[in-house]
Amino acid sequence: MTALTQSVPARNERRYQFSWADAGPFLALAALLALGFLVNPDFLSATNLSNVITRSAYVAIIAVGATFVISSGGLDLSVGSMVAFIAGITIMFMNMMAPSLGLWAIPAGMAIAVVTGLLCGLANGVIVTVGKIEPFIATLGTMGIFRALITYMTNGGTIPIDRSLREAYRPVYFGTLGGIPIPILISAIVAVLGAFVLYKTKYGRKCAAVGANEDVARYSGISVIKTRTVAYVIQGVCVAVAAICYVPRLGAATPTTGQLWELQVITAVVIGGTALRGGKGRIWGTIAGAVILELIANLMVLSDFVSEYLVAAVQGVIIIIAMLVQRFSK
Amino acid sequence: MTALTQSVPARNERRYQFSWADAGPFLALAALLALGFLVNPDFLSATNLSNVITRSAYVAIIAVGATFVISSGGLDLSVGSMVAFIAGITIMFMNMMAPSLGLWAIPAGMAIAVVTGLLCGLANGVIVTVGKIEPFIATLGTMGIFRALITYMTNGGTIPIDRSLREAYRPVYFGTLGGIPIPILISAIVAVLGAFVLYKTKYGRKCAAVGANEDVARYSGISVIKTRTVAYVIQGVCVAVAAICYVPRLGAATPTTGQLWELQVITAVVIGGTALRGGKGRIWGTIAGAVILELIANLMVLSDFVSEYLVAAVQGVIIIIAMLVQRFSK
Amino acid sequence: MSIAARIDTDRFAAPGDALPVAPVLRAEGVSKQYGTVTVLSDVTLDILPGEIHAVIGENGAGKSTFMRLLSGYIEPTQGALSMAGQRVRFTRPDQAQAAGIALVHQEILLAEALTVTDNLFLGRELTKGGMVDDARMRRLAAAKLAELGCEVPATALVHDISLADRQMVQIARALLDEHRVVIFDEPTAVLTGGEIERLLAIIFELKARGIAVLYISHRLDEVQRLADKVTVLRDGKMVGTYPGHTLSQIDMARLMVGRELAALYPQKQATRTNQPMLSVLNAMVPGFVRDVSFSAHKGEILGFAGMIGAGRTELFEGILGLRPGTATVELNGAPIRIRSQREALDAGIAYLTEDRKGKGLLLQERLGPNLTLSALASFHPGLVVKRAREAEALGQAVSTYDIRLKSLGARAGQLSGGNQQKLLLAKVLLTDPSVVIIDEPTRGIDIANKAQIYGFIQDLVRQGKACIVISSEMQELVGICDRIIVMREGRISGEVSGETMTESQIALLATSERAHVAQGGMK
Amino acid sequence: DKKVVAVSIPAADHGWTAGVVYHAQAAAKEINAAFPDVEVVVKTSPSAADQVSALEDLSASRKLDALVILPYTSEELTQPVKAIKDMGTFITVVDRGLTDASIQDLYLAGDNIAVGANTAKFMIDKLGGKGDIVVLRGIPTVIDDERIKGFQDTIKGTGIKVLDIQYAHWNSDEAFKLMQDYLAKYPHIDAVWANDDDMLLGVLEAVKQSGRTDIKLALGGNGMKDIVKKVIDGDSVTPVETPYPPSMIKTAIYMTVANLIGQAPVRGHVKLDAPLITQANAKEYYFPDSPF
Ligand SMILES: Nc1ncnc2c1ncn2[C@@H]1O[C@H](COP(=O)(O)OP(=O)(O)OP(=O)(O)O)[C@@H](O)[C@H]1O
Ligand SMILES: Nc1ncnc2c1ncn2[C@@H]1O[C@H](COP(=O)(O)OP(=O)(O)OP(=O)(O)O)[C@@H](O)[C@H]1O
Ligand SMILES: [Mg+2]
Ligand SMILES: [Mg+2]
Repeated sequence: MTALTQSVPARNERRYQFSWADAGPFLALAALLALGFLVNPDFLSATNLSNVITRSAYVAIIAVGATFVISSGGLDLSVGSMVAFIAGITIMFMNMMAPSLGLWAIPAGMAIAVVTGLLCGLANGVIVTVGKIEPFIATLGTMGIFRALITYMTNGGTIPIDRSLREAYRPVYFGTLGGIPIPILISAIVAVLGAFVLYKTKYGRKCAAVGANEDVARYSGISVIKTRTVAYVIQGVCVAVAAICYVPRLGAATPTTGQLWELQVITAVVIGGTALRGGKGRIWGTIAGAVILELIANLMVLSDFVSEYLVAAVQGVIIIIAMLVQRFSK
Repeated sequence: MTALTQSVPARNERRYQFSWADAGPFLALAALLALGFLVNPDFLSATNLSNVITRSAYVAIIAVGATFVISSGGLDLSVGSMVAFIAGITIMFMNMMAPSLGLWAIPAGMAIAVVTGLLCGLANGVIVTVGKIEPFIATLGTMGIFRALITYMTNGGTIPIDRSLREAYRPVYFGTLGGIPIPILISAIVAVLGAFVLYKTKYGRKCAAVGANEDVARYSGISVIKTRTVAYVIQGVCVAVAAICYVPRLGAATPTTGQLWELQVITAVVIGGTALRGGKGRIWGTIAGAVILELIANLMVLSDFVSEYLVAAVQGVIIIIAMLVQRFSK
Repeated sequence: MSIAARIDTDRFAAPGDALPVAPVLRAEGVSKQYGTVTVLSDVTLDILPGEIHAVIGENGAGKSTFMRLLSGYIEPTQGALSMAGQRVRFTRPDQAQAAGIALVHQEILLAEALTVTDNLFLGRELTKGGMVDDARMRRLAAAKLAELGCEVPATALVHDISLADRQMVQIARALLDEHRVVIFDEPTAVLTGGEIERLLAIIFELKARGIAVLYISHRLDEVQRLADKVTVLRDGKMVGTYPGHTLSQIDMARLMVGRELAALYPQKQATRTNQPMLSVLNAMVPGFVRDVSFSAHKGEILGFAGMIGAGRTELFEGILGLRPGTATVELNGAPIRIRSQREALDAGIAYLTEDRKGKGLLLQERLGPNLTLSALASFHPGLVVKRAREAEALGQAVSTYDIRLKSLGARAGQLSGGNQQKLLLAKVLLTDPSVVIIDEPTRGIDIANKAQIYGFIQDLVRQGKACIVISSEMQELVGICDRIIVMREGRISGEVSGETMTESQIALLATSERAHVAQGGMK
Repeated sequence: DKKVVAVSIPAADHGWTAGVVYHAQAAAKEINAAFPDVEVVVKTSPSAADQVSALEDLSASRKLDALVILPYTSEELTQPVKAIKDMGTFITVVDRGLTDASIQDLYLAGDNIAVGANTAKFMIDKLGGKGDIVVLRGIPTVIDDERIKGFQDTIKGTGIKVLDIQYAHWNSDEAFKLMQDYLAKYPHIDAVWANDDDMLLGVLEAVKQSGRTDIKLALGGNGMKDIVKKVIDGDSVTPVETPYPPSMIKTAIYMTVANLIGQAPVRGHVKLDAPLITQANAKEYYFPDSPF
């Protein structure tokens, strides 16, 4: 009997093997940069690239959260209006506190932003998991709700941040640290944290398991409800961080803030290689996806090829081609 | 051992059993009608109801197509801008033909609309199936493309239909046949045809099979690519029919025509009981879903409870509640 | 190797003379490689009409791969198929089907969202005047299922029916059309006595009609009863083809593993105590189980026997919070509440599902994460997943449970059925439970591994755990259990131990009064 | 019996429409309080199709004595408004005229062409007849189209060259990004026209960030309070503003009600001018309490 149990030494795991599928988004990014340079050499100028990457920071930060939601088998269409709602709440709170707290109103407001984001995410999560409603519909509903709330709060207009806070808060978007724009740093931190949680922690495992096969997760003692709800909460916090970076950019929240960001976010996640049906998330691909989207928009303006009317068409075509290239480079 | 193999007569098939899940959307519809009557007795007036149902016709017609796409495991976000694009093409063609063909330009334009819809659907289908791109992203891309094309065609403005055709074409939206508004008749015909194809033909079976489990379908000799592509083509034709009804209503196509209809369409389908992950389509539920959405909007206008700014929030809440009621009535 | 070689030449030298009948299907020198891994190499086989040809081999020997190859699911990397002397090449399963080759899969391959009838006729719906003829298809489906002794309504959704019923649906699907070759890949793995008998009868019927049958099973008694010829595969290579009736089960086992085998069932150990560990009172699972009470003792192997649909799986899923149900549960005398699998695992009760593909393993995931999924909390204290520990545990599990794999980087779905089962066992035991409930522990496990698993189960009770084994193989229960509870129609119909613990007694308890109880109506 | 005045306007989807909603509701509140015999009902719609639906809903349930409408588009709303007129309702149209002018009992129009043209004239003057400029467009609709047309027709033949023109959807964010890209693309820009003040906010922020000094003018339009404030403060980059006051809806509602209760028979066309707001007259256009 003992002879039977002798196992053949299994081949060594090749842990750092190169995968074309994983490299796809980065290759697409490189191709786009090359194309950009051909179209307009200014494209690769430091200012332009830094502008573009800084701009992509919001979508990137939110998309890190979306990677959790999507890999756990969910979807969140409400993130765009959630940004607006959180930005509105934050500005109102900061303005209210400015007289008494002075500049301390800014960190206080940031804390409120995070708490609001957390609660919004929790609401989404609970409706989806406990309410057992298709994520698409549930978050389409909350999308309408958040959008309506910010419209209500602003009376359809604008909530500008108090003049006394504006200058102090500005650097969060416009400042640099060691030459790197702050939003880029923040999104890098969010991505590193996201990658750590998704790839290195037990929660990340649970998230992927729930997305891959709910039954297996349940039979393995993983709470599907808790895991997926936490993914939505992470999404909410990421949205809050994005809102915190967003507010100083234009210093105001309006009912149009964050419109259609949800589509950009989902596109970034999918271009990054995460499957919409769940089970596998790719944080770094997501970041590449967010940058790709912003680069395409930038390229449209910097090139003179297309009529202003057709910009959206060319963007659509480029995204489809990028996805095709990724598919068939496998 | 023979005693063991004696088979007990199979459990009686309860074929026409009442299913709460199937009845859900219709119950929600009834509840909404009752609520409407309480809020404003005019709500149930024949004129109002006929108006509302007529209006829901577009979404209903498109949603019949979407039921095919979704039950085959796909998704189509491009339908809203496809309506605009087809309406634009149709009007341009009719106007061009009006001098030579006279009123015959109208049926000729309708034929062009159907052909255009078919080709648009085919394009979506091929990108999704042959290109193997997530439907969400693929149709988001074509959504941008169609929207840009209509903007281009209108130069950012409006394409109105020729005056000489307007009166002759008007009845397609405003006319009645035996007291029933034409759009209601058309959507009923589309629904009956849709239900027939989905429930009574081999193609309908294939569609459900492909949506339920691609592998099983493939092993059963069903071409996943063909089946899903045909679903997108059906969707395109439905969009064309909706566009044909739409043109006489407003008499023009603009770059904002059909904006966000895709979300309404998907919501109608899901409220109707079709699961977004595919496998089972419910045409009649979809129709109920489309009417529900339009009723909610109508109710918002007829009631004076909510601030203008909060209309979207209340709609979101009602949709979520409707879904919850459906879930827990099971 | 040498033993097998000796057996080959000494006792079962192939006849070698010309075949009396032309083969209906012939595989010539077929091989299959995945990347650099060779799964099947140079297999040549003739399948004659009216012949039952069994293919046996250890887990991972390449049986399913060979069958998939014959029926168009995969293409060989080398070699070719011919039918009645004509070269054929299948790139899709429906082409093989059209040529008259049907495969009943080892895994269940059905669309869950569709009805039984829809699944039976998928891709070949009957039509009348352009419309699908649902009424007729339902009638035919019901008739076919009744013929197989399967009671599920033809209109039920596959999602709602049990694993065994799904298997019957799958068999019905294969038998619906007339075929020239029917391939069964472990059809009886999820079936119990009655269904198996019914199926064997049908296979003999096929044979009588001149249809060729390829039959794969780890149940060597079945092979012995059925097979005209037996082909043995080992590590993807042919060991040989032998006349069926001359081969004893011991011979078959020897040929499969290539060396001498110890006894299948281990000597029973007297580890049983009178100290109840898990007590269940008045368990109710709506629609499946009514008023079941029992207790499992420390150091005891408690069996649960019953016919298909007796509700054993549902009983334990209900107790463990995996489906709605109520029960009063005591662990070591202390009442506990279990509302989810997590609470059960925390309390030290582990359940190994019978549906390893659907509920047991993440097929797309690598082995390490699969192994530790249930034990995340205890195995990785703190926040972070310890990869090195995980790799180490995997290495250990692979050697302890003799999981055969080509690479540690493989995904769970790439393991053969039997090895998946062993991985699942390793996964569940990693939580270090005190009560282990194993549903169908040896479903799809070859004879050598079975013996090993029985050994593992004995190790468990020797460590003072209680072990509950649900099995549809009565012989296995009798072989290893200290006591067996028999269920029928959602209730306990009796208990056997010691002298009374015989297959016939269990069969009696599992089936008698069946009709009477059914009248009472569960649902 | 109460006289019913229905007000149908676009939903608040950016600053200017928000202003319209604000003023419409303010008017409704004031009138409902002041005249017990009159009921003003305000309904907003997010698209042309929804506006048609809203008209149907409003007229299906009760008889309307008057309708004040700011149509999404002229073409699409002409027939539906005519249907209401045929029921004997007094029709007031604001901002965008219907294609059949005979439907309108009262027409109160802003002048979008003038908004574009006046801005262009000021720019030509200020830049001395030549210079390189970039333009941001809004959402592809009639308003946007008319403004751009007014602007382009005016600069025709002068030395003003439009380097680039792109859509930014009347959205500050998109305008910010677009302006960043313009700045990256063109090393020298003399002036920017944003066609709407929401977008101008984004433009100014981008210019400020770039630290560039070549941009002599950055103009918007619509009379947003923040921008009017700049004019008051004598900002050198934004020294003027073109009003397109959302309060025109309020004026229209008051005129309609006055007509209804017989105080003054008001009919005909009123065209609001689009005079330049300069530091001299800016105070008249400054409403710090309005959301816009
Ligand atoms: N897609 C694949 N890629 C790589 N290896 C594979 C793949 N599919 C199967 N294998 C390997 O091929 C070998 C044979 O598998 P197969 O399923 O044919 O075994 P089997 O004889 O049917 O075993 P069992 O009795 O356990 O079902 C196994 O080692 C398995 O890991
Ligand atoms: N949704 C359902 N509706 C009606 N009957 C069902 C449904 N699901 C399962 N059943 C029936 O319930 C009974 C119990 O199921 P099951 O066969 O899993 O029990 P078991 O004793 O665990 O058998 P097994 O030997 O397969 O483990 C069976 O008769 C099955 O057909
Ligand atoms: Mg196998
Ligand atoms: Mg069972």
